[in-house]
Amino acid sequence: MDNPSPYWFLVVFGAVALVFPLIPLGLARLWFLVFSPQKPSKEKNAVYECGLESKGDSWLQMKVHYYLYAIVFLIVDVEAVFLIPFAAAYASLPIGAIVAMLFFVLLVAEGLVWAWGRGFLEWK
Amino acid sequence: MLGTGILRGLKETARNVIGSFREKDRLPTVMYPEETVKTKENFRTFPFLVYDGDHAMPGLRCVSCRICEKECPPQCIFIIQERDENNKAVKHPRVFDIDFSVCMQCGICAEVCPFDAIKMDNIYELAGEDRFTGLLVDKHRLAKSNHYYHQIKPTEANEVDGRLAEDKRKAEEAAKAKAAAAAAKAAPPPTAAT
Amino acid sequence: MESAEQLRDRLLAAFPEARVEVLANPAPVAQHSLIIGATHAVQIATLLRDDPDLAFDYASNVTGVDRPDQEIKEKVTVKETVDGEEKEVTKEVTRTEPGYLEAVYHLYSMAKRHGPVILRLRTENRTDKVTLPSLTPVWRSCEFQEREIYDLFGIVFEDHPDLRRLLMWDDFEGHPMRKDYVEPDDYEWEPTPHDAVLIKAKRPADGEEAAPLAP
Amino acid sequence: MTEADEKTIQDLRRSGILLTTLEDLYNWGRSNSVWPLQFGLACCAIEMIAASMSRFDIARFGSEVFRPSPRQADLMIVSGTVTKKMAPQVVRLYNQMPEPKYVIAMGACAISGGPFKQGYNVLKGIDRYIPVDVHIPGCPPRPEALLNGLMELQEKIREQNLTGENRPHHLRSDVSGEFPVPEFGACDLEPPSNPAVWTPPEPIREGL
Amino acid sequence: MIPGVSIEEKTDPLQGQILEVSMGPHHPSTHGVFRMDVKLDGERIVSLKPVFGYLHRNHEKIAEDVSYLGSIPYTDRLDYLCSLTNNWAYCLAVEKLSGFEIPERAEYIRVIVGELTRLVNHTCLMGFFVQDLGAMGTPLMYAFREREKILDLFEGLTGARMMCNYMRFGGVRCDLPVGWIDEVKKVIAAFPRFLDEFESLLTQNEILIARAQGVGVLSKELAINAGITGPCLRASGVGHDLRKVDAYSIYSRFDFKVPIGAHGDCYDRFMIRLLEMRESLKILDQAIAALPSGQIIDPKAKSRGLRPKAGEAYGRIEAPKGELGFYLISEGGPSPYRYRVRPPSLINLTVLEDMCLGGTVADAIATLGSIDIVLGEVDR
Repeated sequence: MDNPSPYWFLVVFGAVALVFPLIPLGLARLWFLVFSPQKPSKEKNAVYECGLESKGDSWLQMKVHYYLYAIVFLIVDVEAVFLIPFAAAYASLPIGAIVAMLFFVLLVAEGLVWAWGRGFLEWK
Repeated sequence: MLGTGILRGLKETARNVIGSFREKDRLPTVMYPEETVKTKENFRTFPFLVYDGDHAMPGLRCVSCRICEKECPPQCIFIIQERDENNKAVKHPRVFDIDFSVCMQCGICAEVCPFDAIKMDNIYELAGEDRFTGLLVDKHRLAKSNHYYHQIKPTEANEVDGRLAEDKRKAEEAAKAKAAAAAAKAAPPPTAAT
Repeated sequence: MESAEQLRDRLLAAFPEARVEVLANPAPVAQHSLIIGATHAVQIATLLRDDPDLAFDYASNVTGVDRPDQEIKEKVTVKETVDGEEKEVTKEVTRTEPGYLEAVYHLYSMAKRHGPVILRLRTENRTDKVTLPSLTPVWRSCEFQEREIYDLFGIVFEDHPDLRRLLMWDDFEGHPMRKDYVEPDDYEWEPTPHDAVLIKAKRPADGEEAAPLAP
Repeated sequence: MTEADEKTIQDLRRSGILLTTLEDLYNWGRSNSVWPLQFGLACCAIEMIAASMSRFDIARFGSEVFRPSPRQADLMIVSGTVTKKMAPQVVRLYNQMPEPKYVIAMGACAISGGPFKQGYNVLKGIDRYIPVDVHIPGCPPRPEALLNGLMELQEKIREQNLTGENRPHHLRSDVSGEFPVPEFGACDLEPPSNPAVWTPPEPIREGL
Repeated sequence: MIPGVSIEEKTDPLQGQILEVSMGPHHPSTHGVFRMDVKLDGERIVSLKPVFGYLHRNHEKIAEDVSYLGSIPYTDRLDYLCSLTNNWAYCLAVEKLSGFEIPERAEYIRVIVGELTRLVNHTCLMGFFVQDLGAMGTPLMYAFREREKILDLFEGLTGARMMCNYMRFGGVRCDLPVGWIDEVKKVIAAFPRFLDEFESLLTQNEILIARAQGVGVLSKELAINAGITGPCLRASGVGHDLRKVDAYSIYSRFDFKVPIGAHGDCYDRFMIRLLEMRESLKILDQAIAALPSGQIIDPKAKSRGLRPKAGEAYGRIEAPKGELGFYLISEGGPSPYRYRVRPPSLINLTVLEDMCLGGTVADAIATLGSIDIVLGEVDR
């Protein structure tokens, strides 16, 4: 391995990223097996509702109005994903690229301002 | 302008942070096991039986009149009077139990006791594991000397001792007066008889 | 502030066939109360609240009181023919007075700042006829207090917005604040029992015999 | 762990070398970070809050994090009167706590019903349904008494051993940590007490 | 009902279903074991039914078995944040029942400790209220630091921090220890500085203003009709303070003002308590200045074995939470025939649903915090 291929560091990072969480989980699993056994039971896993027996289930339909928040969040989140590579390399980019990205950001911002104006974000 | 209120609040917390290095008042923490808060003299927790002299049982002031047992609101005092061999009541409690797990530390027993036999202590480190025997305190554990009473509550103890001495003196005078009167009554009949 | 008698006359003037009596209170504070019949209670209450110069707009306290049946020993002089001739004889007669449940209302006026008018509503007896008209439609502050009286004494209040047990759990039976209520005894470990607790400690839990008493 | 070993460990520790066993490390970690459940019932709860405030500072014992949900708590401080209407909730909360869990009965009411013992709606002590580790008498006990009780509990945790016969029940697979939740009966809880936990000695009746 | 918020089951799926949840006995923000069965439409509250009884300790049944003197320590445990005003209300009722006169010095001592208790209660409340709004810990730490100073005074005088058991029928149990009054003067002198700090920390805070103003509004008519008393009533604009209305004890000798709010929302209730503490400080200054010497208990008064003649009496005082009343019926026996406590916290909760309907869950927590309930008094 006189000249390691440039992608070798990805493999090392992947291995370390994998091993670091697995060691404590493995130790915890070992600890459960040797010392303190897991004893799940119906009473222990009962739904906690302020000490009472919870009647009725919490899986129910929420108001449809809340999907608007999801959509606005989705748009801004996807925009952030596009911005990350741009932010990493924008120093070496020509001015045209910056203007294009500015145009993209303003477009999404305008959408957000419109939603805010129309009162979609009012918590009715 | 938005935010001035929060800034003013931050100024207050900053004043407290910096002040805690300078003013004693802003750093009130008492490091419990090493240093403890000096409890006031009147502070009361659980009752204890006072005994004079240095032997607990003979010197016990309690004459088991059971007034405190009747007056105790949660009824956590239990007294059985001592009876000597021919079943005559003796002014001494054979059993004097207080259930510390029920006692509400109100001090009414010390207030109503006519013989100043039960006073309020200021011990509070009684955490334990067993409830049944650990917190049912019998008279041997309850009895503490008058000297101890003077240590924990000097002013109250002196006042109580003053009152007891006063009563003893009055009792002796009354006894002397009665003895003198009896002697006077006994003296005249022989003169009248001759 | 008018005295109880003036108030009674005013109420009788307004409702001639209602039952309004004054119950004297011998305590030094002399807060006399008015016994109100159940039929006209709500109208009397609305009159007390809406009358401009009475203006009792604030029901401060609503209390339940349990009066069990009482045996009253009376000396009764009775004419009896004792072996042939007529003779006055005073005889001991024990008459049991029927018990009742009572709801006591203390009314104050915030507008005129004057003192308590005490209304007493009584049920016929303690067993089946225990209903009283609820004054919650007149004063909202009676809502929880009437629910508590229903829970602890058992007075059923008609047209109370939501008459449920306030303090005890819903399927609790019996009314604990009554004088003849016997509470469950879980008195096994009683290291300091005397008088009241001793009686309860010695009482055999339903079925099993008394706690073993050492001689 | 003979006397000599103890002395050598002390000397080594003084010179900066720390020798310990897995058990000591395990118990040292657990005993110094006992997270109490935020569970205030009555007057003793105010003294518990006062103990967590700046003057008595329960944070110096590692317990200032009062967890609202039983899932993240390992100590339940029963501070206040447990009434019969509240008892099923207390036992259900105890069951929902993860396994190494301890109970401090703070105040006369939690130990034995205290001054309200003769009430028809008052449970005469929480140790009728759940095992109690430390009793703190007082009505209410001073905040220092609560800290003293907490130190007593920490001492008890440090002495628990990891293996062997008398290891604590959270390390044994045969002992379940849950206790049956009482139901509301006609005038009392059904069952009035849990015989597995509540074993009172013979009542003293001598001389009655 | 609030327009737009309907309770019957929603048929239109777009509107979502009603979630029934109980903010139950064990809840971080219910000031003890108080339960609210709440129906939620999204985050809006559609119905709120309070459930009581989790701390029902049968105080009134026990009081019928215990002697009159024996009930005094039980009154400490009613509203366990202000034990001395509970004692005062009970002793006032028994004094009305049996007609004892209270010597001057005892009246002044009662006013001093009563107003100190009001300071303790209001500091505790402001700490808990702001903690309910999310200010985790800091204001509560400052509030409890001041409370500890006053508890040290109570410990020096009565022997216990929280359960003082200090007042007797016809006066007080023991006289002021040597040097106690100077300590009180020191604490009172330092108190305005704490109030200024607390005021500048909180009252202008934008978050508190946004969370508390306009939340849980209580109208004046509903407040009077529902029997609301204390700071909650005065925040709605009704100037009803028993210290002025009944002028019981010797409150007529002190000049102090009664702060009255305008909007009846959470912010007003919070500010009213802040202003009331300043008034209490004024009363304390005047009471300490005019403290006479002399007897501390009416010599005719019996505390042990008291058997008042048959009769009944209703005594009420302005406790920090509202009008605390004791209604005693005596048949001449050693213990009262009927012993009733008029709990201000329970009756102030009558309007909790009216204030919270239509608001969000967080506003309900803020409203409950501003009403200031203590479960020992609610459930008795």
